[in-house]
Amino acid sequence: MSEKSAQEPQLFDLTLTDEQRMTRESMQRFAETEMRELSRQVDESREIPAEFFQKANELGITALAVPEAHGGAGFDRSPVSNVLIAEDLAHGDMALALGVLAPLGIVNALRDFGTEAQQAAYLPRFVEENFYPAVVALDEPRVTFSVRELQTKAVAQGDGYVLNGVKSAVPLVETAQLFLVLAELEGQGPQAFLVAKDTAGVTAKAEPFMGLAGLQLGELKLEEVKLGKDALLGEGTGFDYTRFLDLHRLGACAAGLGVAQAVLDHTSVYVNERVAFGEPISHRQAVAFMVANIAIELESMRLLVWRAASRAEHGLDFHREAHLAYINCCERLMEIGTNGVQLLGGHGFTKEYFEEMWYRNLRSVAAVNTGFQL
Amino acid sequence: MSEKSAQEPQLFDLTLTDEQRMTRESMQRFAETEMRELSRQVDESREIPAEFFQKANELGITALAVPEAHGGAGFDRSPVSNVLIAEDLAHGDMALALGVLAPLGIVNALRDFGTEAQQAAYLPRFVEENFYPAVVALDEPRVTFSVRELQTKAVAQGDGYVLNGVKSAVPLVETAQLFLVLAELEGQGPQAFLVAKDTAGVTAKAEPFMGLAGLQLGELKLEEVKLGKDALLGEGTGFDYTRFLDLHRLGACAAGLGVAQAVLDHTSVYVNERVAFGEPISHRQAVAFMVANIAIELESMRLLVWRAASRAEHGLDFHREAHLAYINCCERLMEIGTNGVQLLGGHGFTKEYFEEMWYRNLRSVAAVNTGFQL
Amino acid sequence: MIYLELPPKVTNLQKMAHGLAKSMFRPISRKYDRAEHERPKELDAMKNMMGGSGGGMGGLGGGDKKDKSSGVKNGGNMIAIPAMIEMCWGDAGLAMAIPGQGLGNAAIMAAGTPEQKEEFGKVWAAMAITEPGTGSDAGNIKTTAKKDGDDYIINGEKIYVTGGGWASHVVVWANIDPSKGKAGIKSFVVSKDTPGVEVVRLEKKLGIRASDTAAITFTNARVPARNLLGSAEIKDKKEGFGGVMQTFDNTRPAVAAMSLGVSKAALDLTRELLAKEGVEVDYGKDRWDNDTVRAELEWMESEWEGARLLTMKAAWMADNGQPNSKEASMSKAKAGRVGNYIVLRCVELCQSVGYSERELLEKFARDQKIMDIFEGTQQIQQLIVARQILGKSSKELK
Amino acid sequence: MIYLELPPKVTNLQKMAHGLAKSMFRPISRKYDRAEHERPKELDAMKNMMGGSGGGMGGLGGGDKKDKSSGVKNGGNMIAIPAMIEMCWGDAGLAMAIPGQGLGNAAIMAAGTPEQKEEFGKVWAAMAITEPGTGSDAGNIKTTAKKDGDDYIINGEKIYVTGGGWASHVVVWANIDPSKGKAGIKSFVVSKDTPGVEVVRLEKKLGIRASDTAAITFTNARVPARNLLGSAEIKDKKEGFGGVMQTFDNTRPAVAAMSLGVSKAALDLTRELLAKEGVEVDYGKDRWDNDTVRAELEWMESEWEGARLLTMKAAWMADNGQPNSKEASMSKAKAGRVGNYIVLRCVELCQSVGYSERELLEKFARDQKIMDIFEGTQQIQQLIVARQILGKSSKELK
Repeated sequence: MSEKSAQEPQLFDLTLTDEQRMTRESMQRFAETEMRELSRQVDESREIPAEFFQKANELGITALAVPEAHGGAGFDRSPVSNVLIAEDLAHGDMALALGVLAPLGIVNALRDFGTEAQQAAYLPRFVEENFYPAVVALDEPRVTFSVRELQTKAVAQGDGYVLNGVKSAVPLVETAQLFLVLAELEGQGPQAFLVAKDTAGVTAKAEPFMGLAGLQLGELKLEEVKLGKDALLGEGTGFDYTRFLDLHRLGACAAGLGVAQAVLDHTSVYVNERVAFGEPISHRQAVAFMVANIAIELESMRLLVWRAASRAEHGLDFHREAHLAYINCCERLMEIGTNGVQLLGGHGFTKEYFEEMWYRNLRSVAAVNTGFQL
Repeated sequence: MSEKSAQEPQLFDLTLTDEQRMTRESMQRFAETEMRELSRQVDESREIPAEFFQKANELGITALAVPEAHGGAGFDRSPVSNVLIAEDLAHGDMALALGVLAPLGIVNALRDFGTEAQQAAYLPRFVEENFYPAVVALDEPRVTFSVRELQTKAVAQGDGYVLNGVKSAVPLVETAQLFLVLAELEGQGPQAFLVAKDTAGVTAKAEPFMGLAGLQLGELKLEEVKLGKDALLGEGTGFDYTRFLDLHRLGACAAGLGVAQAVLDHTSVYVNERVAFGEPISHRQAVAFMVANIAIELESMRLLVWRAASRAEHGLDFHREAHLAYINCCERLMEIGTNGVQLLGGHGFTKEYFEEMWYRNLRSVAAVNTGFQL
Repeated sequence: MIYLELPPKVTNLQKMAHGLAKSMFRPISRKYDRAEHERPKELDAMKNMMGGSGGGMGGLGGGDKKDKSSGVKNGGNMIAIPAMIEMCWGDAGLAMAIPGQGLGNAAIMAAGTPEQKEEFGKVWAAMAITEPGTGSDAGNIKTTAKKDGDDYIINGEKIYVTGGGWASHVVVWANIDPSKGKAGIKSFVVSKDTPGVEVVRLEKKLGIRASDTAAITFTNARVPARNLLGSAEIKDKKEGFGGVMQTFDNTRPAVAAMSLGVSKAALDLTRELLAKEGVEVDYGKDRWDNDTVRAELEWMESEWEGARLLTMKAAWMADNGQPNSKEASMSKAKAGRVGNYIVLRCVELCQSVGYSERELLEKFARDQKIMDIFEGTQQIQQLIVARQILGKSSKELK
Repeated sequence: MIYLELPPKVTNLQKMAHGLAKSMFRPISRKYDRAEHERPKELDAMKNMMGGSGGGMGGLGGGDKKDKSSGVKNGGNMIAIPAMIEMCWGDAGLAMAIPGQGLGNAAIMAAGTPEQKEEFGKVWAAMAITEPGTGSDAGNIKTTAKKDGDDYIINGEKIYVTGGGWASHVVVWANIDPSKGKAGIKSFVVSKDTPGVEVVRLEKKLGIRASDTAAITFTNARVPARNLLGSAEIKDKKEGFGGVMQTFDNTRPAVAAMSLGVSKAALDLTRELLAKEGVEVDYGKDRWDNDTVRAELEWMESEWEGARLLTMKAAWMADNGQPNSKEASMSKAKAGRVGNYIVLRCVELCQSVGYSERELLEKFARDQKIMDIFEGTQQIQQLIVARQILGKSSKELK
């Protein structure tokens, strides 16, 4: 995918590029000042101030990714840089971060799989001054749901397609202008359809979830939704569902890493400050080792995610690596989330600190597919 | 199964009967004096002194279980008491304990499932002065082996059966006089066959395993083994494979509990005696909590096993309880085995102490079916 | 004789409690999860229904059912555990919000004199131990009770008082002689009407939102000396503090039961939802011969049963007069962590359905977490167990 | 730029090491597992083959391959890790028994002066740290080295000296001034021919039986002062002892690599055996949509890859001159526990085949366990990581 796909043999390297370093700084600043406190407010009210996404839009994350031909800055497709951005924003708040990044995911999907006409039709919307909410609709409301057995069905009809089905846990469901709906296309396996919010037969309804309040998850109903043939991403060629899923899930993993880092950062300060039995509780091995293990597992996951993303960036096969990173994040991120609360004891259970919210947000990685295309 | 099967409502109770208390004392004494040290010798030489099983035979464990009509003491069928005996003997050594108890397992199988003729034919052998080695042959040498899909096949032929197949990890394989071979009987599912050592087509060969040296595990080959119709345990009625498996595996679990108790007993002394950084290592939470968790998981498993056994003893359905106990023991007993070595550090890795042997022996519970019918 | 089934007397009460939890708690479960700090008035009807025996804390410490021949008892503690499991199966927050069923009631029943039980037996008493500066370190509390004539004057601040907002009384831990260290810590029954007692805050919480958690200040709050539970004598360090700590031996299995109740609710609902879509557990396959969902359900059930049996053992020991401090902590450690594992896994297994508020799974995953924390965290329980096994003091094994 | 693949130079050496391990170790693996304490003479041929660079410890600390534009290095440490993984994939005991590839060699390369590297570069040096009274407490050793003219006189007893029986030399930790505490601890290269040096015992062990583990006594053993590695000056407590401790930053990732090697061997063999019976992993299904065996194999692979990447990171930092003490301990903690999980699970998955000596699975499960213990146990690694993250001294966080 990358234009820099390696001719000369590369070395194993963990150094950020100068550009990545600079981006991290501004993302971290934004996360710290604009997201962390807002996250608590949104978590309670489930109302996101209109200006937030607008402000986030000014970071230019999405516009930078749109090719120059379509009005963007035409930055190289860099899954690794996107991982870093997700980590940094989610350190502020995971829900808002995934909201901010959802349109980038759609831009990336269009770049990777869209026809030229589709790119021309959609990409310019993402460089406008206003935040253009566009999201992926993947999950379905069944306890036996499998990403490999979608029950949302698309049928070819006339010169287009008809979609039927119910999608669940769809981000920004009531505000999104554009949905990329994953559906089983008769005889052709899972495909992605570009569905405008106001298409007949489409109804969206937000509903409360355990966490990710800032992402305004909800249900998207598709009843006899008639689409043109250009609604099919790639129009029958180029769409690679496995690649799509891998990059989508890695996006959620990356955001999860940011939250886990926030847990580590805060708990390691907290246990040094908190005194019990005459000493900081960090002087107790059970406490200190829990912190150490958060650090160990977090770094292990991070390297798994970075590796998968860097393979994608360099045009190498990365399905195995993405899968291994994903299953690790599904398990270990939640472990970190629950240990974060545990380290604070009763204080972790109240809304005095963020650990209780991180606990709820981190449960999302394994439960729902609310990531974005890296 | 029990004659005391409750008429009046019983109370939840964890009190041993007087008889159980007395038996425990003598088992514990025997385990301590006759088994613990021998286990190391046998582990290295793989030779069991002939007099050991003879001495163990004098405990009368098997003879007590044989009905009076067949020359035994006719004790009530008590899976709970058998659990306690297995725990106590395995505290001395798991391998030798399972060797000692294998014939009791066959006696119990005959009592539960055998015809009167089979009981009359076989049970008297178990009350003789000499130890009568009789064992179950269940496992098969495949990595996809399933107890529910046996590839050892029995076919009805003439007035009897022909057996073909290979059994693995069979206890006392070269010395056993009698094998209870589990085989798939065409059209009738898994059945148990009484096969004498010297039957034509039967070959036995001991081989080395990771642990359980005192059990002399090995392979039993059955090539066109012709058996009379009375070789089929229960002769077509009464054999309950699920019950058989449950009681057989609970036997191994019970022995595993004894080993885990030995780990707890020794490590909790060791960590108090071992000094590092100026204090007993038991003053470190990481060490002390590991000991605490061994105690917690051990007691949890013990109660699961006791409950399943007591349900069996009282004639209640116990398959669910046995299954839950077994899967817990498969996982947690090994956890205790590896933590036992860990607590001793480098000393745990050498043969200076028993922890390295317990590590090897405890791996058996989940890997092979070398238990006995409680 | 070893027998680990519950007698009909207990299972009948258990069924009753289950029915009550299902019919009275479940229908309002989500309502009060959302309406945090609103008192669930629907529970007023339960005050009398429960009496002192049923699902709440009142039954702890007592005991009557006794086998004539063996002398074995299946009494108040053993009844309270399954009842508590069932109530918390219904809704843990609501179970803790039943008028008259506070942790303070358990303390009164456990440590009170006959006169005190008579006087305070029917009040609704919360328990106030923790202070802003203490967490698990209950021996380090700063609240004082100064003798003044026939009264004590109490000063201090308490947090995390479960039911502290709505209860009529609070059992307060306070030191009557700080110079003696933790040996001076005693507990007092204090009416909330006492001048100087003020509820300053109700916490916003991750879960059990139907139960209020209060911060309460005591400013020269005057209580009669007869409200001191147990003896005012300051014994040697260990024994003295041990007195107030001993209620934990009864309440820890009860909190283990809460964790068991919530996680059982999660497991039951997960199984129900999966069964509707054709996935059912039948204990018919070995772990490595199974699919992941069924194997995981069986594994969780196995862990859950182990934790339940540990809890029943601790209760049985209490009923039969055996010291059970180690076993109480073992049960809470195991039930706390197993519970947390189950509730979180069930959300994951049920995917977007589990994560959504459509079902109660996500709520169970929020409610349960506190049960691995309050009445002594997982780590504190392990510490207690380790000290007992290793024969270590709190100075040696810190 | 973030890129986590190994360059061809490393993968080529890795392939070589794999081939060597397969052709030279595997055929004699079981033989020397059974013939404990018999020296594997077949390995004599490897002494020269390996040089100072390949799979052993000699390559640690060096580094040459450098990217011209970025200045990034993939050097000796990064080569040593995959090579060590492959050698231990073959047989961990044999890998430790290669003449000239002892842990003492790594210490000489890491801490020696150019003259010392010249003099001792080609010897076979074991490492002698632990004493009967110490375990993880390396600062507490009692062995002394007393200055006597141009020599030191060494007295003490060392245990768990890997390769101590067959090596020609031992690097011995001894205190040159016990009054200064652990700051006085220095390491000395001691020839086994020195009068007063005696191998008193070879241990019988759970695993890595092909490698000898010796107990060695030093009775007035006289060594030239120039055999002291590094400086004889006693610096302030922390830094002085830190000097001898610093080799751990290089050897811990190497021991992590050992664990990775053995557990990879177990995983590969399990997959191979399962594939023969039709069970293959294809990363095609989500965990809860899979069967237990495939899901477990993928999970173990995931954990293994995470541990490997942590180890490569620690090595990369060493090659690029970054302090990596925390990362070294992180890699060993993770690789140690993941390794132990994998080797034990693989025996279980393969049932009677796994438990039998027919296959090497049971051997892997015995060999690996020491890797979560030596060069600092799992618990010691967590302690080091925690101290660094929390900024705690060894007095505060004990």
